[in-house]
Parts: sequence; C-alpha cells; structure tokens
Amino acid sequence: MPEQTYRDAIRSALIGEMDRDSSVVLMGEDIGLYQGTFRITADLLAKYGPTRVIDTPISEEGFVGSAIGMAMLGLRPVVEMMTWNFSLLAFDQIVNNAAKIRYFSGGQVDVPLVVRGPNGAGVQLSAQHSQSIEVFYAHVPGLRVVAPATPADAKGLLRTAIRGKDPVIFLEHAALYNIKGEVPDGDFTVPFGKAEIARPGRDVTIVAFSRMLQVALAAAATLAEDGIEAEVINLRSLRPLDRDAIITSVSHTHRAVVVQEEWKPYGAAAEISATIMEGAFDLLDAPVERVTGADVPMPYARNLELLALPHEEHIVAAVRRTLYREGASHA
Amino acid sequence: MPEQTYRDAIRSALIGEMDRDSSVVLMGEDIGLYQGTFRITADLLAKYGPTRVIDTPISEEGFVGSAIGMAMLGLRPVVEMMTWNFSLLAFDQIVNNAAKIRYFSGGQVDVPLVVRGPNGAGVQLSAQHSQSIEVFYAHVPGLRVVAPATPADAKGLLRTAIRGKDPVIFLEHAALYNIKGEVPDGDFTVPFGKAEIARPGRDVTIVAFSRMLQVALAAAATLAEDGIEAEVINLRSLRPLDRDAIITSVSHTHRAVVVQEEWKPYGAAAEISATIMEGAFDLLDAPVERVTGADVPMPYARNLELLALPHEEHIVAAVRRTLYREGASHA
Amino acid sequence: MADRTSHNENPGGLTPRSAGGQAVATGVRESVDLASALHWYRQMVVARRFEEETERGFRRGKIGGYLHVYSGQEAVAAGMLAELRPADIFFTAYRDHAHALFRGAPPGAVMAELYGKATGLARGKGGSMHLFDVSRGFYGGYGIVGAHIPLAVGAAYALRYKGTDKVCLLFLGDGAMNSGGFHEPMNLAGLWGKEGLCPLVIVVENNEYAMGTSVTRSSAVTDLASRFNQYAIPNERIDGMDFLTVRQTAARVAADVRATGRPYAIEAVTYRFAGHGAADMFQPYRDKDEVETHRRRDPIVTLEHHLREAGLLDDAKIAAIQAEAEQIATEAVQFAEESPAPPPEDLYAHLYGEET
Amino acid sequence: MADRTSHNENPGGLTPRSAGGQAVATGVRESVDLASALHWYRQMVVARRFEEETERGFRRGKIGGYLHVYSGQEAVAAGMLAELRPADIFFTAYRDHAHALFRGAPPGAVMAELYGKATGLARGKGGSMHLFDVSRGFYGGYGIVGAHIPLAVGAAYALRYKGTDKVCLLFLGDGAMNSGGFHEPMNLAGLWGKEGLCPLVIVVENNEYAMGTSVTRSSAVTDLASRFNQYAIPNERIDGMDFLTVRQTAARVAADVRATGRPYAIEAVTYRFAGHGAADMFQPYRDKDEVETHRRRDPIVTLEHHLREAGLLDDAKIAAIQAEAEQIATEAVQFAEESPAPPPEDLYAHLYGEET
Ligand SMILES: Cc1ncc(C[n+]2csc(CCOP(=O)(O)OP(=O)(O)O)c2C)c(N)n1
Ligand SMILES: Cc1ncc(C[n+]2csc(CCOP(=O)(O)OP(=O)(O)O)c2C)c(N)n1
Ligand SMILES: [Mg+2]
Ligand SMILES: [Mg+2]
Repeated sequence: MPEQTYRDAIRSALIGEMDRDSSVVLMGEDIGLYQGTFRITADLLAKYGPTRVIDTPISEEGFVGSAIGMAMLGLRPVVEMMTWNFSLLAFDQIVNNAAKIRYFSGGQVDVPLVVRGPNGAGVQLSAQHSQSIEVFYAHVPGLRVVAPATPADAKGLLRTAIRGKDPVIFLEHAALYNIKGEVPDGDFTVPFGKAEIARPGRDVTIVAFSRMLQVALAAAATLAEDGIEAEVINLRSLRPLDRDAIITSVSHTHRAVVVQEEWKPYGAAAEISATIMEGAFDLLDAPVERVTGADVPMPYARNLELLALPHEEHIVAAVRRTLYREGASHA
Repeated sequence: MPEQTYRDAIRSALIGEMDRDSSVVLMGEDIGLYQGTFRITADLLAKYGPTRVIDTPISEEGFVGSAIGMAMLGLRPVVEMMTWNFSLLAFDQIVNNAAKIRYFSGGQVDVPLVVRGPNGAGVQLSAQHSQSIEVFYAHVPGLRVVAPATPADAKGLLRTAIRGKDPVIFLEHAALYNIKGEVPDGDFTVPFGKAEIARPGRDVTIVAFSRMLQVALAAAATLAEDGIEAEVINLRSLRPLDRDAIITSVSHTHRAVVVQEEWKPYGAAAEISATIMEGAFDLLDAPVERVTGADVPMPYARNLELLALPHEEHIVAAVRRTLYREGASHA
Repeated sequence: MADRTSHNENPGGLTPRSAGGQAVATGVRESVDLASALHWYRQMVVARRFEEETERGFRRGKIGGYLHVYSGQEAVAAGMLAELRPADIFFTAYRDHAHALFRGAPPGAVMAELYGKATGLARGKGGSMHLFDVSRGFYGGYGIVGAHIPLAVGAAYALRYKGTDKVCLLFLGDGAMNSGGFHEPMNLAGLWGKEGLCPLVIVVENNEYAMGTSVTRSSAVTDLASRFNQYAIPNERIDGMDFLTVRQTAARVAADVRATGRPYAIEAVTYRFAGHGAADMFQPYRDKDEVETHRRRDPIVTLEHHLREAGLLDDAKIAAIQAEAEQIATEAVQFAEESPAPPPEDLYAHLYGEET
Repeated sequence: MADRTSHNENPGGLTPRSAGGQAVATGVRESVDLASALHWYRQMVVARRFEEETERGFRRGKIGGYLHVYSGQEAVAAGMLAELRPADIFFTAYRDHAHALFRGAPPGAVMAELYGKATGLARGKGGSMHLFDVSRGFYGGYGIVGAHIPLAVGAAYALRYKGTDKVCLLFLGDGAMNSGGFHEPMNLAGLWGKEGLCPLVIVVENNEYAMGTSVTRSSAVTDLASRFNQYAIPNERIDGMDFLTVRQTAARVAADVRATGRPYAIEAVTYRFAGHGAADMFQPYRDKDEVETHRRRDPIVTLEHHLREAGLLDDAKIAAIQAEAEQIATEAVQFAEESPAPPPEDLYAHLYGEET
C-alpha cells in the first residue's frame, strides 16, 4: 500500500470530496491566503476560489453558526478550527444548535457539518492552547466525535464525516500531522463506531485514541520484550463508542488500561473504564487502570510540560500493575 | 433547628455576605428591576443599589468575563446565570480565563468569582433549556464545582464559595428552590470536597448530588420497606470529589449505584464509577451501576420528557441488580 | 444604489433614515394594494385570538415550559412575511407562533406542538420555542437569545451559493443585539454582502424590552438601526405598529436584497402587550399606563382604520372575521386536545440522520 | 465635553476624527516635553534589540511555543504607557514583551519567562503569551483573541467601585474587534461609562493584519475607530508610528477618562515588521515592498528625527544608547540561560488559592 502522511491524508480527502461534490465548502481562519496554519489547506484557495474556501475573521461563534445554517440548507461545510481550544467560543453553537436542531425540529433538517482541526497539546503552547477537549463533545447526544490516530483512519473517517447527515467533531492532533502510514488506494471509508485492533495480544487490553495510540503501541512493543503481549485497541471514535470491541478484547485479556492525554477527572477514560466494568465485571482480574495527563492547566516550562503529559513508561507501569497488582492505586 | 427553603437559604446567604463584605457584588440578567427569574435576588436592587446589584444585557461572555476582571482586582462578584444552559456562551471565559489565570500568571492573582444559577431539567423547557452541565466544568482544573441538594448545604457552600479565593461553579436546581429543610443558625459554612452520609445503610451505597439526592433518598425509603438498607451519600461537590467518603462507604456495603440527571456517556457518574473501581475493586461484589438520563436532547412532550429523566424506580431497580445480580446490564 | 452606499459608509445616514421612516408611513396609504391587506388583517386577528388560546392552554396546564406570546407585534411579522415569496426562507427566535401561522402552518399543528402532541409542527419534540415548518421555508424557532443569527447568515450564503435568487429573512429581538451571536455574524454578513453573497433581510423587533430590561438599560446606543453601521449594513427604523408601513418597507427591501445579494436591516419599533412569558405576571419593570398608551397603537386597530377608510371593512365584515378567528382558534385547540402524545419510541427518533 | 458627545451620538464624527489625528500629529512637536521623550526613545531601542534576542532564542530552540514580537509597533505601547501613572493598570494580548519592558519589568525576568525558567515573570508557567507583573499593574498577557477584553472592562469597574481615580488601559488588535469578546464588553463599557463607572482607555493596535488576514478582508468597515460608535464610546484614529502623537493623545485621553470615568477608544494605526509569529516565515499574504514601505515609517527612526531636530540626540548619543541596549539584551539572555528551570513540585503550585 502507498504511504501518506496524516496531513496529506486529510488534505487529499478534502480535495477528493470537493471534487466529487460541489456542495462541500471549507471555512476557517487563515485557511486561504495564509495557506492554513498547519498547511492542510495550502493552495486550495487558488484551486477552488473564495466562495468555496472561505477565510473568516476571528469569529468562532459566528462562522461555526453560519456553517450550521449552510448545512441546514444542504451545503456540506467543513470548518477548520485553527486549534480546538478556540472551539470553546463556539461551544453553544455546537452543543445547542448543531447537535439538537434535527431533534427539536422533529427530524425536519439534516446538519451535515464537519468541524476539524488539531486537538491536544503541542510543544510549550501553554495553558490556553494545549487542551484536549474531546470529552466536552463526546458527552453530547446528536454529535459524532472521532479522533483518528493514523493516516488511513484520518482519510477514511473524514470521508465518512463529510458524506454523512450529522455534525461531526473531527479531532486531529498536531503531533501526528507528519507521521507516515499506509493508506489504501481508492475510495475507501472508515465507519464511525468501529474500533480496530491495532496490535493483537492476550495479556492485557490497552485502549487509546488519537496521539495516545502511537504511545500505546510503543509501550506494547516495550512490554513485548518482557514477553507481555498487550492488545492495543485503536478506538477511532468516542461517540459512538465501540463498546463491543472493547468488551470482547477484555473478556480474553481480563485486564485493561485506558489512555488519554487530558486531565483525569471526568475525562474520556472514565467512561471507557466504567463501560468495561459494567460489561466485563466478572471477567476482570484487576481494576481497569487509567493513564492520563496531570490535573493542571498546561504549564509553559518544558520540564513541567513533560511532567504533565502521559508517556510510554506510564502505560508500561500501569500494565504491570494490572498484571502483578503492584502499587497502591487501588488500595 | 429552624426551617428554610433552598431559595431562602441562598438568598439569605447572599444578603449576609453582602452585609459583611462590601466587595461582594451581584451581576446578571434581570436580577434587579425584574427581581430575578427565580426571585433569588428579589428586592436586592432596592436594598443595595445599582452599583452592587448589576442588571446586565444579554451578554454572558461579556459579563462573566467582566466579573473575572472584577475578581482579579479584589471584588467578589457573584454572577447569576439565569440558567446554566446559557453558560455555554461564557464557556471560554470560565475554562480559559477564570480557571487558568492564577496558574499561568505564576500565582500573581486570586479569582474569587462565584457563578450560580439553576442547572438541570425543569418542566417541558425542551432541548436548549434542560441541560445538566456539571461535567463540562467538573473536568476543568482550577475550578471548584459544587451542587447542593439541601437548603443547609446551599447556604453553607455558598458562604464558602463567596469567601474563597478561587472561581466556583455553584449549581442550583430549579426543582429544589421550594423544598424546605433544617438550616443551622449562625455563621456556619460547609467546606468543599466533604461529602455527607445523608442516610446510613449497610447493603448498598447510593451516590448522588443536586436534585438526584432527593430521588435517591426516596428510593432508599422504598428499599427499606423490603429490608434493604441503602447508604445514601450526598456528594455536595464534584470538584474536589470526596473519594475517601465514597470508598469508605463502598468498602462496607460492597455495592454501589451512582445517580445523575444528565446523559450517561462521559457524564459525572462515569468518573465516580471508575473511582470506586480503582479504590475498592477487591471489595466490590457487583459492578457499580449508573442511573442516568436518556442519551438524547430533552424532548418537549411531557410523556417523552418523563421517559428521559431518571426516577426513583430506576434507582430501586439498579440497587436490586447490584444485590441479586439480575438483569443483563453487565452480561 | 447611492442611497444604499450612503447608508453603508456614512453613519450620518441616521437622519435620512428616520425621515425615510416618516415618508413611508404617510406615502403608503395610496401606494399599497389595500385589498390584499384585508387578507393580512384577517391573519392578524386570527393570530391574536390564537394567542389567547395559548395563554388559556398554559393556565389550564395543557401547555408547559415557557410560553412567549406575540400580541401587539403582529404588524411586524405579518408585514414582512406578506412580501416573502413562497420559496424564500426565514429564521426567528422563540416568540414564534404568529410567524408560523402567517407563513401558512396549520393552526391545529401549531397548537398541537404547544400541547406536546405527535401531530405538532415539530412532532411534539420542540414546543413553543422551537416551531419549525421547513416545507414552508420556516427554519425555526430558537431558544438561546442571539444564537440563531449566525444560522440565518450562513443560510443566506447557501441560497446564493446554490445560484438561486431566494432571500433569507431573519427576525431578532432588541435584546439579542447585545450578544456576540449578533456581532460576529453581522460582520460576516457585511463582508459576504460585498460579494453579493448574503441575501439577508434583517428585522429587529424592537419591542422596547428584553424580559424586564429596557433598551435604554441594555444598549449603549438606543438608535438600534444605527448599530448596523458597524457592519456596513444599510439600515432604517420604521413604525412596526403599522402593517402598511412594514409591508411597503418589506417590498422595497426584499426586492433590493434579492437583486444585490447584500444584507439590509430594518428596526421595527413595536411593543409587547403581554408579559415577556407566561411567568411574567407582575411586570415590575413597567407600569400599566405605559402598556395602556401602547395598546392605543394596537396594530390590528390601526390596520382596521386604514381598511375602514378605504371602505374595505365595516362592522359586519369585522364581526364575520372575528367569528372566523374564533372558529379557527377553537378548532386548533380541539385538534390539539384530541391528538395523541408522541409514541415512546420517539424518544430516540430524530437524533441522528444515520445509524452507525 | 461637546466633542465627546458628538462622537457618541454622531457617527458622522468620522471626518473630525481623522482631522483631529492630523492636528495632533502636527501640533505635537512643540507641545510635548521632548526631554523625557529621550527616555522613551531609549526604551524603544531596548525593546527592539530585546526582540532580536527573543527571535534568536527561538531559532536556537531556547524559547518554545508561539513567539509574537512587537517590532514596528513600539510607539504605541511606549506612547500610551508613558502617560500611565504607577498606580494605573493595564491588560493586553499575547504580543506583550515590549509592554512588560516599558512598564519596568526586569528584562532578565521577561527573557527568563520566555526561556521557561523559575526566575521568569510568571515563574515559567505562562511563557511569551502570558507575561504578568501585577506588582506593576500589568494584569497580563492572554492568548485567546478578544477574550481579555471583558476582563479589562470589569477591572475598570472595580477601580471606580473601590473609589480610586485609577484608570485601566486595554490594548487589543484589529483582529480582536471581530469577536463577540469585543462586542459584549464594549457595550457594557458604554453603559457603565454613562454612570462614570468605567475608566477605561482602549487602544486598538491596528497593524493591518490578524495573522494573514488584512483588516479589509476581516472587517466590514475599515474605519475601525468608528466601530466604537455602536457603543457610545468616543473614539479617534491616530498615527501609531509617531511616539509623540501617541503620547500626546494618551495624555489627553487618560486625563479625560480619569476625570469622567467614561471609556475612550484610540485606533493607533501601526504595522508589524516581523511575521505574525515565529512560524510565519513566508508571509504569503503581503509582499516585500509593502513591508519595506512601512519600514520607512519605523517609529524609532521617526522619534530619532524629532530628537535630533530638538538637539537632544546626535550620533554619539545614539551609539551610546545602542550599546546600552546591546548590554541589557545580552544580560537578559545570560540571566535567562543561567536561571534554573522550575522545580517539579511547581507542576501543582498556583492551581488554587486554597487547599480543601
Ligand atoms: C443567551 C441567553 N441568555 C438569556 C436567555 C433568557 N431570555 C430568554 S428571552 C430573553 C429576552 C430576549 O429579549 P429580546 O431579544 O428583546 O426578545 P423579546 O423577548 O423581546 O421578543 C432572555 C434574557 C436566553 N434564552 N438566552
Ligand atoms: C479565539 C482565537 N481564535 C484564533 C486564534 C489564533 N490567532 C492567534 S493571534 C491571531 C490574530 C490576531 O490578530 P490581531 O488581533 O490583529 O492581533 P495582532 O496579532 O495583529 O497583534 C489569531 C487568529 C486565537 N488565539 N484565538
Ligand atoms: Mg425585546
Ligand atoms: Mg493585527
């Protein structure tokens, strides 16, 4: 299979959808003339013109809301959030309008809206620019929330998102844009709500999404050197959550570690952990472990930032705790 | 002890704090001339004047942000959210400014801000006005999130909130304003992060907050008729979470049911459930059960709204599942 | 469009604007087709009578939640919708019953929605604040103040993007102008309008209050129309209590917006006779005299005078119209009463367009 | 304050406003105390040299994250802060290095913050975007565009509420004006100002771009000062490249705001010489000529001319000042280099003011 970077996977999916469907329009800050903060949309203004590649003022609430209106009228807007941190300014539009209009109108409109952009921590971007906001949206019925970890998933999930009828929160990760991976040729898509076994194993299940999948795979490789075979689940989407895939895996590994980049309390890993207990209580040989970021706003200093993020060794340690029940995390 | 309604408890706490400290100011929509949507602030404009009881335009981002600035300069603003649904428009101010300024300034400022108002479903207010938004804030380090279920807690927690140095998300419930309860005389306060055993019991632990505590107590009474003694924990605050109180209770009941009004996926109950498993795995005789609202925007029709909300019988059934392991919820 | 431009670039347009308002109010008598105004008089009478039933339904506990009636403001929605083409679309806030009726939604279905019935305009899912009738170009019905504004701006863009000559009509309240949800999309509308990509007619229903907060207490400038100058959106203030004035303005503005693809804003000065919502009983923020003074400007009575002058209405005709309104309202209530509640399985219906 | 009022109510104030700007620019030469301007010339030279070191630090990987330098805009912050009293306070966005230096923050502590060191102005917690020096009335340093604006409005209210005669100075960018974070608090400022409760001096640093998006492409009206008319906030546009103009305006406006407790807005037209941030290398949105043209208006060179004319500067003095700037910048870097990183326990420090 040909290789592609995560960035090119997203970019080529956008180009492909714009070519096949003239109702697809792109909107966002500095996606046109500036060529895109992460160059996902470089050259697209020249290629498709200003009515399809719309540079917006700094008005997140305004342009996300406008995109919802466009979607209600049958366009397929793909909005770029320069980073997901800024989406908090459009939170009401996404939660109270995009997610609910179909429902409170009694099914009279589709809202085929995609909002995409980088989520999570970068390098020393400090507190206001280093957040992983997935759980804010994963909690909300009416939305789909996906967080691809590989180029192939990014491409296949983005196609599904753009072709659908519902609002999709599409969470990329800046630290993934340059990773390469095999991407199938042709017009493949990846469905929502179907997790993938990124690495099979029998001893423990590690559940991860977005950048943390890469960290989990590294941890699994390290564990393998000690003969510990971790099964790594690439979640792909948080809403819907592929409960069956997780339970199936845990029911033969009997142990689970859930990984997330963000603050632990009330984070995505809590739902996954509770779901595992509810679905596989009798099969669990150890409490489900959570590996998460520190419960603080992201500090600027690099040494503190590194302490605030979850790393391979944290996953390895958590896996060992589930296997040998060391440590006091469940005393 | 004298009785007071939940409304009067809040109202008298506000008056008391305004009398003892001139730096306390109230701000919000229609809290003055209109006398407050829920009459919490009735007559206070006349009593304290327009510089201390500030009627605002419909500008949630603007007045919450202004309150943060006031707090940084040493005032103690208490902002009324007419309902917490509208706080989504001020989400960025609360999450990116109020919660983080102390941290990214290296501790140079206090932010003694209280934002209060009714949270959760009313009666047929439909999708945009019936949300229980606690988890959006409970996830965020730098905030305190409290949800009083009784008049005494409302009064004691509000005093603690107004006298503190940090931003507090103070979640009331419209359905509780008229309930009566005993409220101690004098200047008592209720600390953050200390749960209370609202009803002692040996067979199962029910964890609840806000209005759901009242429903949980009703369920416990019903269960008692069958000789099932449920211990009901009144959580009071979600951040900080009183992990010890919950674990202590579960370690002698060996069973737990967590109740929340809101959508199940990624809701507050998930964190509590995961916390119980992490802290009491070896002591659990059954998976922790979650009793929650339906995973849909709130429908307007009363019959559907009733189906969307958790009721006493759901708690009773969940408790029975933990005791007799009936049902397939953890098959 | 010299006049337009002057409005855009020169906020001094204030004076001509008000003057223009007057001119319209007087010039109109001759110029408008009064015959068809009779139809709208009837519509306004029906809407007024209909709201009496919604208030009654609320008192009887048949209607729940918030209830915001339109009584007093009928001339605004009637005058604007009178000039909207069938293919055009519109958005409004939660004070939306009359808007739905004027657009031709069945009164029974509107009442049934308020009663939370399966036969409701939104299948009982939305209620009073979320009326929707997309088949008639009515895109809702929203409850978060100001948050429906960007939707209408994007919808207007879509209409042009698809190459149609349709226009989008947006109603908003005076209170909504203080929200970021107003500012951001209005600037977008101004920008997109320069490319002819925003055929949007904006109508501010200035009824002088946002709940209990008057315009003077909530807006730093009280000439609300002038607030659109910041967005290079031409604007004017008109008498929203006079149907003929509103309608003539609507005709001129809609034609202009349809031709140019540029937004235009109308501040219609009106008044809300009832409380803000059903819960607003004592109205401590305004006194009875104020309300009485405004009731003397009742838009229905005003139009009645015009039509009598023109010999198109007399006591007999009026009695007939009122009897008809009575019957429509009563039948709507009966239909709502007799309709079934939504089936339990509807709880999860209409959540997503596709299963996964 | 006839002039004020006219600005408030009459958006036609446009013309007088621009004219006023000119008047200031010419009238100023004689009227301002040039001697003390020498001090500010020195400050501007230091800031410019300091930014060269921050860019170098970024290239060397010593400074992380986003880095937004101020080169080209020095006259704005210098002119405004020159007229702020020690007890006054101010807020700005993320392009904040020079603001901190002009207010007297130790250059070493500023550089150390950018290096993420424990000795930094915010203990290494905030970095380039979040400089804070509350001891000097500098309340930060914010990264969400527009979101710091309401903070300054509330802070201004608090200053008056506490009975002081302090003023609050707010810097914001042209791009920030398109956010709801601008609109909502500006309306509050207009309202509170009427009660004399909002002593706020607003300075829009119009450097013509928001990242790659020019004012023409992001604002429906390009006369940014006029946008404040919607909020009844008097306003004027001035030449932000001329220190003397900015300073004289600052003196007049600060005195006025201090006396009245009413907000006032200044649009300072300036230009950013460097890219938006360190990552903005190719600047596809503007061409070299444009940048060159503006470099000829370099605020440091302009002030240098004024001072030479006045006989207060000559080649020798300039050389001395540059040497001094060189030394200050180098020492700042050395201090930052040699300072320790924050201790690990700082990860959880400064999160809450109280334990529970
Ligand atoms: C964002 C938001 N804040 C507050 C409310 C509560 N609220 C409902 S209607 C209303 C007043 C709106 O006034 P206006 O826009 O003038 O419309 P009118 O009711 O006069 O038709 C308020 C404050 C809300 N629904 N949304
Ligand atoms: C709400 C928000 N949206 C987008 C960004 C990304 N961003 C950072 S600076 C900037 C441009 C701001 O321009 P302006 O206000 O003119 O300030 P300048 O950089 O010119 O000083 C943008 C879009 C942000 N930080 N916050
Ligand atoms: Mg109104
Ligand atoms: Mg700029």
